Amino acid sequence: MVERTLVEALNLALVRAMTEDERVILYGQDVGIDGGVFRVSEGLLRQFGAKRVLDTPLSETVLAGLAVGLGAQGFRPIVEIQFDGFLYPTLDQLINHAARLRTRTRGRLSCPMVLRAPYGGGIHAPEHHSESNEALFAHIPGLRVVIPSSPRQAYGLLLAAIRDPDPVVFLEPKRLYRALREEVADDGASLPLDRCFAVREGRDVTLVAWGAMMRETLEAAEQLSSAGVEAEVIDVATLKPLDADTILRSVEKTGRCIIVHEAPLTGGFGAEIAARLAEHALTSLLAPVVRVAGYDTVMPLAKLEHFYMPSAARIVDAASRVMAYA
Amino acid sequence: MVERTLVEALNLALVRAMTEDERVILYGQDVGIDGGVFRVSEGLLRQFGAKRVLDTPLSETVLAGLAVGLGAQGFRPIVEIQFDGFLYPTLDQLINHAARLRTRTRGRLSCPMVLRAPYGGGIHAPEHHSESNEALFAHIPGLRVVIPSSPRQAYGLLLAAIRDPDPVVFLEPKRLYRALREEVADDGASLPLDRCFAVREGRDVTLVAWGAMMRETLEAAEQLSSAGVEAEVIDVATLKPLDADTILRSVEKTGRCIIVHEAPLTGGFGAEIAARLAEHALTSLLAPVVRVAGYDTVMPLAKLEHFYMPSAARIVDAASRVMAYA
Amino acid sequence: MTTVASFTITHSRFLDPAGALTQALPEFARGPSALKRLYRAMALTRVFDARALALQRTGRLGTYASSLGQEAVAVGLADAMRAEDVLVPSFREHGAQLLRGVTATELFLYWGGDERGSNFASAREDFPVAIPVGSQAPHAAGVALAFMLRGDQRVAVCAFGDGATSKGDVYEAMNLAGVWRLPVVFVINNNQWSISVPRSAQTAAATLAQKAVAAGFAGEQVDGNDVIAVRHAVGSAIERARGGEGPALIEAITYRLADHTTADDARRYRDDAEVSRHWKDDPIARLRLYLTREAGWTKDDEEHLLSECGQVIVNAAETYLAMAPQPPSALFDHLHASLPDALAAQRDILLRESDRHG
Amino acid sequence: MTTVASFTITHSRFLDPAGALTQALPEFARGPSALKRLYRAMALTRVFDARALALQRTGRLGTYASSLGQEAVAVGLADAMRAEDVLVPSFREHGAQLLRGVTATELFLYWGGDERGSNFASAREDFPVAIPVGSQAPHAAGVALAFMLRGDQRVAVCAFGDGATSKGDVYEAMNLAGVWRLPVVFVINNNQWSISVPRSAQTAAATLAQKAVAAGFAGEQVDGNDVIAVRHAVGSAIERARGGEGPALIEAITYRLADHTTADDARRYRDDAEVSRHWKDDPIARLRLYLTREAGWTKDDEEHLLSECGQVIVNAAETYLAMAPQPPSALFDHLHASLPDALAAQRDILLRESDRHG
Ligand SMILES: Cc1ncc(C[n+]2csc(CCOP(=O)(O)OP(=O)(O)O)c2C)c(N)n1
Ligand SMILES: Cc1ncc(C[n+]2csc(CCOP(=O)(O)OP(=O)(O)O)c2C)c(N)n1
Ligand SMILES: [Mg+2]
Ligand SMILES: [Mg+2]
Repeated sequence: MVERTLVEALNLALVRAMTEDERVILYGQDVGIDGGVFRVSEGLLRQFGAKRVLDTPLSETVLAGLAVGLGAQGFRPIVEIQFDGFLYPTLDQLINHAARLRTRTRGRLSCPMVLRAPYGGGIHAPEHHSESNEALFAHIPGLRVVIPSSPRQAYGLLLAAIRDPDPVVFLEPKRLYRALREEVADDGASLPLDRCFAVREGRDVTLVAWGAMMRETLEAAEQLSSAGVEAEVIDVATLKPLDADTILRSVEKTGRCIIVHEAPLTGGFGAEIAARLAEHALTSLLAPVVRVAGYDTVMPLAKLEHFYMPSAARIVDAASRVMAYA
Repeated sequence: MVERTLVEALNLALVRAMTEDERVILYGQDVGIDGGVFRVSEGLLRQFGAKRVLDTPLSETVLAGLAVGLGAQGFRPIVEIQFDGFLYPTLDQLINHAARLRTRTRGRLSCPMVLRAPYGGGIHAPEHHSESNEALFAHIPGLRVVIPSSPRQAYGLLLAAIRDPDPVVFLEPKRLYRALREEVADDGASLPLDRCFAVREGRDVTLVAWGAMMRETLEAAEQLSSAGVEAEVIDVATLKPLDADTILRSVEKTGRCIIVHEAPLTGGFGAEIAARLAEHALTSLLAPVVRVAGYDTVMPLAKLEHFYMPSAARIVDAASRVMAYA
Repeated sequence: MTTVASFTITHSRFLDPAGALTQALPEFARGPSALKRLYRAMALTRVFDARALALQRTGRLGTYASSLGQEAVAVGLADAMRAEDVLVPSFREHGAQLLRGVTATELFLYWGGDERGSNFASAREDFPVAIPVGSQAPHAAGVALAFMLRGDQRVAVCAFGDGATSKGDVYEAMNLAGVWRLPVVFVINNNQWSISVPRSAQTAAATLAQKAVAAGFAGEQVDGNDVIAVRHAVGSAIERARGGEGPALIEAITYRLADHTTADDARRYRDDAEVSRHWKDDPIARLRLYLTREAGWTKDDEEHLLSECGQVIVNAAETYLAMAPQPPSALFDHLHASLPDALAAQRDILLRESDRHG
Repeated sequence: MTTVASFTITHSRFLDPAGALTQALPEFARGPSALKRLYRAMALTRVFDARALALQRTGRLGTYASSLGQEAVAVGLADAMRAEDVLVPSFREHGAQLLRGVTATELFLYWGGDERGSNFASAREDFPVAIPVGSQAPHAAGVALAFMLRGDQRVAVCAFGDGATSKGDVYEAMNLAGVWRLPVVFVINNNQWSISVPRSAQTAAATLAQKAVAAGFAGEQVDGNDVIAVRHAVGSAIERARGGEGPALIEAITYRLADHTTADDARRYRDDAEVSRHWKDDPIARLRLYLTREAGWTKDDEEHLLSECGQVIVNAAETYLAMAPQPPSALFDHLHASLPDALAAQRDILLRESDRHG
């Protein structure tokens, strides 16, 4: 089997989805001849033509709103927003329309869109290109939020998102776009949209993360293992709806939980997970829950970025503190 | 002293702030001759003239962006967005500019704006007029989020928000606009922007809420009291930055905590508070934290609205369960 | 200095306020049947409006936006559409919705706060009311793009108010429609007020029709109190769009005779005298004068029509009032195509609560 | 059908690509000093650009957006401003920023990923670069509103690209500026590309200048490779705005000779031949031809200028490279005017972490 990067896996899923379902179209800025600024849609214009792959004007609001009209007409639009920091103009259409079209028409019309965007920091990108804003989307009723962390996941989850009959926000950790390769079978198999992935078993502490932070988290788990602490690692991946059960089951076993995310701490999605533990795992918890997260600051420009990003060392520290807790 | 409604208290604070500081101006749709659709700015146009009170075109994006330019020039703009459901087009300017202007220019420019909007459900309003979206704002670094729950609080907190040198989102629980009166001294005294209000003392369980939900929460506390359960009630009021200490201190005492909000459960601001408890109050907690919140659904239209809104009965139930926990 | 582009905006009408023809009638309006159809549709709209206000005043409807005086815009644009076209309305096109086959019962349901009102039994592809002003324009572009991509000979028709023309959404949608030559017709229902903000405070543009210049397609003004002019201009634009000639913008100039909504008191910001002045432009009276003079429309015809419309609306109101509310589970029923497992527990809480306290 | 409004868009230039005058020079450009000032500013910009690219290629600067070939737009608009006016730029007006007194060191800092680059020592009221396309237009309207409310005789000048004209923010800002007659001049740096999207795919509007028609004020086109034309048109618009005549829109037509940014490879989407063709429009060569012919500009002058500019930029780069980075506490230093208590604990964690692992 071929080893692929996350970008290649996304591309593969797009080709597969567009081949199997004529209703799937892709649009956004520079997704056509340029193949997207990260090349996720490389070759798609040539393969599927200008009626399936559309370069758009520079208008994020209408890109989101267009999907509501297309969705109502039975299309399955995939919208690419070029960077995380340019997602905000889509929120009005997402919240007021896309996520509630089915509800407000009692099922008569619906909006099976996938809104994709590269997301997160750590690549020394320009201002407004390194934002972690998943929590905003995860609070919107009627919307699914998905963040893959590996090429295989990216393939299976993107296929699932496209096939889902309702709107999905699909955030792609750009730091991982080309950071790793793994075998990805182009078998058309989707992954479930409401199950966390248990990616490492362990009895001592549960580490919960998603997206690019899976790297630091798994690295931390390795380091902890060398120190005799066996961490169970859960990749949330499908943030909304949240599969709290998988996390709760793990914490029932380990009694300890560290939640890791790149977004600012306050009101980040880690809060939701910690809240579920406070609600449903109190008797299992042997130590306080700890969130290792970005600070409640503006994402700094490149030169100070590394001070902002949660590190494996911070996760290890947190885990050590939690293990030492008595 | 005169008894005033929340609307009147806000009006009083606006008059006071505009009188004491020439840099304060107010603008929005229908804030002029109409006095705002809820009459919060009644009389201001007459008193301060068309250079201080400006009716605007129907353009929420530019209303938010305008404040960035005005703020950089030393004005203290107060922006009224007519309803909660029309706040979303302001998010881009709030996140990408207003909340980070000071950071990105190392203090050279700043944006002392107050963005006001009527907020929340329960008045049988039309579609998109009953939204509780405070969590979106509370996740934005550099932004303060304030939600008053009484006329006196509204007066003191609005003054504080206007005087604060940085951007504040000020959400006004419209269900309370005229629902109660209390004495409000027009003494120009502001209230602190980073302290929760302990509004009722009790030893058994801590109830945490804000905005219009304070009514149900206090009602629940009364009912619990009749049943012999003494609830401590904390009104968060200034959600961001969060005064977690006041909440933690209370829970250290009571060992039990119910968090109440109208917004959908998942990713609501209650999650942040529950997370703080899971992190910092584990040893004090005698029972699981419970959130009594809106469902993860679209806010229903008027006819089913009452099914969505958290009720005093739900809070009492939760408290009773928590008290019975062993 | 050379001139590189130039544009003109025209204004057209067929019937003046006295019901006199100002130019030869367009094709569709020759013979009385079309005009009587338009007249009936406007009359029905006005009866619907009156009933809605009455229901609201007696607490049986929520906040309601009357279309009094603006019936010609809604009716004219809807009459110009084919059944297979798609209407993407704002919240003041009751007349268009009724003509498209949305029932008065459905409209009452919606304005009464019941989602079932947007689950139209007919006009299944039409969009529901859009409350966030201008937010529907991108949807219309999306519908039109769907038509274009599929090669359908269909057109999306999008209506919004003068205030909406200040929204970036509307501009972005028009610009996109222009550059992709989408089969969509935008109709501005310029009732000269946006709650308390007059048209003159909304934009410095001399006409709203010229908003299309920025998007690179044609815009024109019509007398929005002349249903013939609206029907003609929108109809021509629709057929051009259907023929692949791209989008158009029609500004229909009318007047909001009523308060903005039942929650508004327009006397706070505009003179009664202004309103009275505009009553003489009433689109219904105007067409009645014409029909009376030219098509033998009699008092009897009028009474018969009004009582027929009254009956339709009364029946619709009764059906509406008799409907049992949705069950509480309706909150979850259409959130997703099928309810995710993770939400089942919340739904259970709701059902338990509503059993106990509901 | 009556005509109710009409509009024309004009295009103007003074210097053709061969450096020949096409009409009499405007007032400001008579005598060589102004033209030499403009020439120097363009040359400096190009030297800055080249150095920035070199720094980027060697890993000492982040992603960088070159303004190669577009110097006349930035320089012309900034030269037309008074010191007390306020510039609200996009991210490709390095030439304007330099002329306004922002130092090359500050620009390097910004593009090198250091917030201190936006804390200009001069031009303290100018806005920093705006990365979210078009998002700066509302700021310019706000600055202009501040001027108007205070009665200042000052003007805000806002620059953005052809792509930005598709954004609702830009439209809303222009519409507001129009209806309030704000003292703001919008300048479109139409370099004919928005990354890989050509101008023709951005809008059906025949000119971008006509975007102003929708906002109710004047728009005009100028040859954006003719710094005299840019300076003249923007200058006239600024003085009209200063005089209370309201906003204006100037479309300056130029060409992006470089890749979109250092992260882009324009060969994927446009022909080298197209780029080569546009080199003959080079604004710097054009003015040099004129100066050589009409103002005795010599090879020596040229060499002297280039070495002087080179020195300025080399020094600036050295200062930039020698600067110690900000301490980690910088993350919190300017978040609020004073750090809220609730954030002190987070700041402590940061400082501890950076001590240990930094
Ligand atoms: C985005 C948005 N902002 C504000 C409102 C509140 N509001 C409802 S209708 C209205 C005025 C709309 O004016 P116009 O577009 O002229 O339509 P009309 O009401 O006159 O039919 C306003 C401000 C809204 N519904 N949506
Ligand atoms: C709102 C927004 N969307 C997307 C981007 C990504 N992006 C950066 S520059 C650019 C093209 C801008 O084109 P134009 O306005 O013509 O300016 P130019 O780059 O040509 O100077 C895009 C799409 C962005 N910065 N902001
Ligand atoms: Mg109107
Ligand atoms: Mg460009």
